[in-house]
Amino acid sequence: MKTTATESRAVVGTRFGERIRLNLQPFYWLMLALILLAAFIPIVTGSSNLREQLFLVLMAVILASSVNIIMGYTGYVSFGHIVFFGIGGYIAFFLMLNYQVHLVPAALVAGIAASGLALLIGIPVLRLRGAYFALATIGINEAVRSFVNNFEPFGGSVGMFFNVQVFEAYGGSRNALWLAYYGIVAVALLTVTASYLIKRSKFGLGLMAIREDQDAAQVLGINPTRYKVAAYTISALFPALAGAIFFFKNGIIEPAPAFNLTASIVSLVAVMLGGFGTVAGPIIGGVVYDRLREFLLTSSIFSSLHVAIAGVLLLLIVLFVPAGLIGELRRRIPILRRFIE
Amino acid sequence: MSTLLEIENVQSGYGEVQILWGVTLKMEQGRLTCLVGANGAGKTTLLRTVMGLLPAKQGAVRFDGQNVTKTSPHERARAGMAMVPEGRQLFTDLSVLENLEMGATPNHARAAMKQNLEWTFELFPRLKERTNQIAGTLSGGEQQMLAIARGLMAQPRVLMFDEPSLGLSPLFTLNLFQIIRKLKERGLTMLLVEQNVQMALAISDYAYVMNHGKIEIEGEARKVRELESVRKAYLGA
Amino acid sequence: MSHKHFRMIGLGVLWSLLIILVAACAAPASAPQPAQSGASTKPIVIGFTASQTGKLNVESKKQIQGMQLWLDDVKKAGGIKLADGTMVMPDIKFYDDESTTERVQALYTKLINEDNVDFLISPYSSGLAKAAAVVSEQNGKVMLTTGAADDATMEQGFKSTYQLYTPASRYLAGAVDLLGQMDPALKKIAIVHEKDSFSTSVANAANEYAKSKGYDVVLFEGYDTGTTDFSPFINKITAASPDAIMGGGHFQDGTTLAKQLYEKQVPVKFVALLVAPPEPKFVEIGDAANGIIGPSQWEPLVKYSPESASAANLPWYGPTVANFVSAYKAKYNEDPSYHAAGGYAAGLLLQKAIEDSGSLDAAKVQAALDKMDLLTFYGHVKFSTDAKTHGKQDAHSMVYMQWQKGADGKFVSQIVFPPEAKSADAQLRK
Amino acid sequence: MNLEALLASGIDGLMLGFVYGIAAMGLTLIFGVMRVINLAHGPIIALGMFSVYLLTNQLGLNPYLAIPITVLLGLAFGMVMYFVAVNRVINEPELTTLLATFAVSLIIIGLGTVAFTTTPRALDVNLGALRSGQITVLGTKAVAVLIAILVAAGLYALLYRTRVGKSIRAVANNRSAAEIMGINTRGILAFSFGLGTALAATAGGLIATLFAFTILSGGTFELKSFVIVVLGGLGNPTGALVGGILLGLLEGVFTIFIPVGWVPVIEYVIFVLILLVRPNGLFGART
Repeated sequence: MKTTATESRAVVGTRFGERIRLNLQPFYWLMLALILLAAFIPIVTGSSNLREQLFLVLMAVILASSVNIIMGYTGYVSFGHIVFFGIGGYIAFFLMLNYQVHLVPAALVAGIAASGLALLIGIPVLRLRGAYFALATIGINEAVRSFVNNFEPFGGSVGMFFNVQVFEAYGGSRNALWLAYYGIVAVALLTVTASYLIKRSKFGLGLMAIREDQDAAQVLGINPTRYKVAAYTISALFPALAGAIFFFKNGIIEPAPAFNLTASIVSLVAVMLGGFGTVAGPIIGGVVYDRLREFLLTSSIFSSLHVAIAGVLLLLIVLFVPAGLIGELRRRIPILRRFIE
Repeated sequence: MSTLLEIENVQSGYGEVQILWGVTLKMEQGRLTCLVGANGAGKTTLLRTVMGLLPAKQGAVRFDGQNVTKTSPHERARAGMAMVPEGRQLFTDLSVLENLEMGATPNHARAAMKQNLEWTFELFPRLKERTNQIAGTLSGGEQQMLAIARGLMAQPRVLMFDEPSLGLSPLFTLNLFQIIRKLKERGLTMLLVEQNVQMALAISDYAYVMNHGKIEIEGEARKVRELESVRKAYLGA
Repeated sequence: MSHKHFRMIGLGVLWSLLIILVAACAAPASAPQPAQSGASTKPIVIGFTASQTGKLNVESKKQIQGMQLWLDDVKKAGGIKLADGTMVMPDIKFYDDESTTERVQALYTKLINEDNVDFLISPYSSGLAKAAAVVSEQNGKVMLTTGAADDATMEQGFKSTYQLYTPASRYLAGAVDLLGQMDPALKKIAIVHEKDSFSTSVANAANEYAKSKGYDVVLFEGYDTGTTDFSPFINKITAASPDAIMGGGHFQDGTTLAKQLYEKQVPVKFVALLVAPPEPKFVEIGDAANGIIGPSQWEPLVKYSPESASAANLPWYGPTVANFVSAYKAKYNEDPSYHAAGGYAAGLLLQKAIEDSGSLDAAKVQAALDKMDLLTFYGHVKFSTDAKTHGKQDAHSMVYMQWQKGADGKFVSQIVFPPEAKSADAQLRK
Repeated sequence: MNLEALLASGIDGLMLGFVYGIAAMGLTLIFGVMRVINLAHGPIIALGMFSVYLLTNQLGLNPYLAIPITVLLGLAFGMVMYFVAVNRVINEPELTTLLATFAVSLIIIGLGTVAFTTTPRALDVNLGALRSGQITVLGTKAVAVLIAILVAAGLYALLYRTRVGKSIRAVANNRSAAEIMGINTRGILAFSFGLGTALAATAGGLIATLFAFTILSGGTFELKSFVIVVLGGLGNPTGALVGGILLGLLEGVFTIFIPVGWVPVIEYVIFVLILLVRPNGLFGART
């Protein structure tokens, strides 16, 4: 019975969004402004500490928002979405290390390659539904991880690393880290914009129709395969860009951290925390989860118990606020549905 | 004659969509009551609410003098309420015998399973031939028999049928009504929700006519059958 | 209880937890270090991240214990004395990095900028250390790496990063030498290793070294990190009929590999595995531990002493081996492993560099570290000053331990190589 | 190619496959009954390992006596976990139950790391071995296979011969019909969940008698269980046992043919291909 209730709510929400489409513009600009404002603080203050923290926050936002496109809008739980983060990281790193390609083109190539791969694997894999799809994405991530672990051009299990000299081309490692930060800010803005535009477009409506009832969507003239594959391809681009920047910044890439299944699950958690299928949800979820984790990690009170505490918090949220922070807000204060997408 | 099952001013629905708007209904011990009405009138919703599969937003369901409104379906089943649900809802992966065993879940039914099985097989000799067949592979008519047999295995004090003739061939439908009549002769209290209004009214003692989530007409089945409005709306005359 | 009640209680718990968290956030996140006020004491902070959770938790924990013992000793001595007479009172500050690289750079940035640490120690493991080095180098902080043995990491042009561990390339070289010394007739080696960064580097180096010494490497393969059952792989090893097996990876796979080699009665004369054998817990596998050799950065039975220092014409610094071992045992009630010794040594060498330079200035301490060439309980330490490999450990050598069954039937970890350090003769497996 | 090594590895793989199978049966049983993928599966396997380890080392029990106790502990743990973490969201979309069980796995791993650290433990169990050339059949492995067969047979008997087992199948098949038959479906769901975790814990206990382990060791077996469950068909316990044996056999045989580092690549590629080609498992039972 609960399911029906949520579904009907979601449908109501969509219809609602459709009706008042034009009033929603300010929300997007507000979101963008907030992200930019936050992003400017370290630039103005020059605090590298804040910069590093925001880097992680923005990365969490990117990963959550991109997985939300395939999971929240389309209803396909991609458990191994981190595979695109790793692939992006590896391809960019390979180009930067061996061909001295600059970060920006290297990241773009990596992003396109990851999207291309998503296109290729998406066609067969997106035929699967529900748990089968989720399991398949885990399998893909593990297959790629173990493959890279044996693939010598990518350094195999040893991975690849930069000589400090590499950063000299960017004006030293200090400038390189700033560049990485600008990069992640740009990718974050791009991701949020894409997430917003998709949600508001006819394409997004089609995706949500597929989420509610794939067969009915087909009857309405939507080609589910084309829609799903397109969503999957787009959602693969952003993690790949983030991966390229992240591993550039680290100066080292190894298979285990690049294809870390736990990181994949963390981005699902962020989506759930903020609100499944909304634009603002993954952003809020990413911010809250990342800050909470760091707080627990660095707090002396919780010291080594932080993993368990994160588990307890997550469980309470899943059990009692299953719609996520944004979802719950929208449910409780209907007027907000006008403003928060 | 005493009232066995009493539904009082029940309101219910799915999520935010309300379907029943205050339904009151009584079933007397040992009698066959039927509930008829157009598609979407709320008959199935009523049965689901009576059985507890849907919570009643308002009103009460009393069984044998006990208020069962807040109890779960399985508790109601154990108290002696049984239902042959719409679309049969068999355990399609289980064998015929296992389906019947599952029907006999309430304690009193479990104790009497052997005898009940015997007379059920007497009633449905076809099922006896197919004891170990997987239920999902039975024909439609056989599946309906199994659904009824499974309901009987609970040795219920009241048995509710939800559209039992749906999708059956005319021959099977006839057979079905004969079986219901036999059960009535055995003194089983039954509620029959049917689209085949003609036949339902013909074998029932008492009838309710439902429309738009409310009871519109009630009375002795014989009399209801004579009503002009009923004849027009449901009997095609 | 009705659902509603349950929900209320749940929400109550959730909100109160959140409120506690927010309140805790609002409170000063890190309690200020107790000021060691006094005219001539100056507090400094040494920062690092540690793998308190995640797969590297054991090794990392031992390392912290070692460091904590060093801290106790310094405090007992009243601090580190500078040239101008001020006493420097160190303290440590660390965060959990969960054994993953994700947060390492952010945490090191936080340590440097927010916690204002003066010196850095690396996280455990080479991958994490490399990511941390990018940040510490950028901020001109001196960082000592311990628990990070990779060669390549230290060949990336670092200026202020110093490696305490003998590099991975030399982990198994001694084992090859030892094999030759024990029985020159044994020529066939199977090198099997975990397919992770560290073990692969070690195995690659061992492979080259063994070949250069005229050995026949009959099998050279890496297994996946998640491998739990080696039985089929052992059949493959057996089929290659090696005389010796070298490799392994970390504790868990090493332990299982040793156990299964024993169970399958693989007829090899010599088994040397990374990381696992020197851990005291290794002996839980019982008879399977017998004769297993492990390269170790340090062992309680090492024979470094002020005398051996003067014999080698090196300065000696810090506690003796016996003092360290007994102090560690007194504090933690267990034998120190090499990770613990590495932790203590990291503090000790930093202390020495501060004393030598007489200053807390990064550049001066760096210069002192560049010049450092001494013997401690941990062994000989000298850092490369070559531009390409700056900071890489040049002098420290591995010792090789072997589990041997004593007369009382109990297992003892003996040092069997190099000859000048050995506490017992190495034994071939039967 | 060394035929003897191949045969020996085939036997080794086969024996391990039984243990894999038991672990996967737990995962697939829970999925089959309530469509929940239990992400705490791995940590529960690890808890099974520690249960046997602690009962053996702290209370001095024989490890094989510790296994039945572990079964009961696993059952109790699963039922509690069901009511605490799953019951409330059982009708929510898949993702919700995934996250609920993931939260439980964080809690187990978090507390487990604090309590046990990640120091590997090993049980020193030695039951001798049968040997013939390169072929070795360890006593401990043979016993593990035997227990695995007993557990599988027990599960089969439970599901097909007892009323509660039939009720589990009925609930899996049609939950609301089961409820109106008078079956306490919540109770049955909780029991099935407990049964699934008991199987996982048992597998963990058996693994503890064979290999060294830490609180994190369950992760590998969780991933393998996913592969096996897909091989055997999601929700099909018998298929899981066969899938487990198959996977063990594949691992054993492939190890001889190709560099051992490539074995997981092959494994996961097969996994994805089977999902694509035969999503209902190799034996293509039911949907």
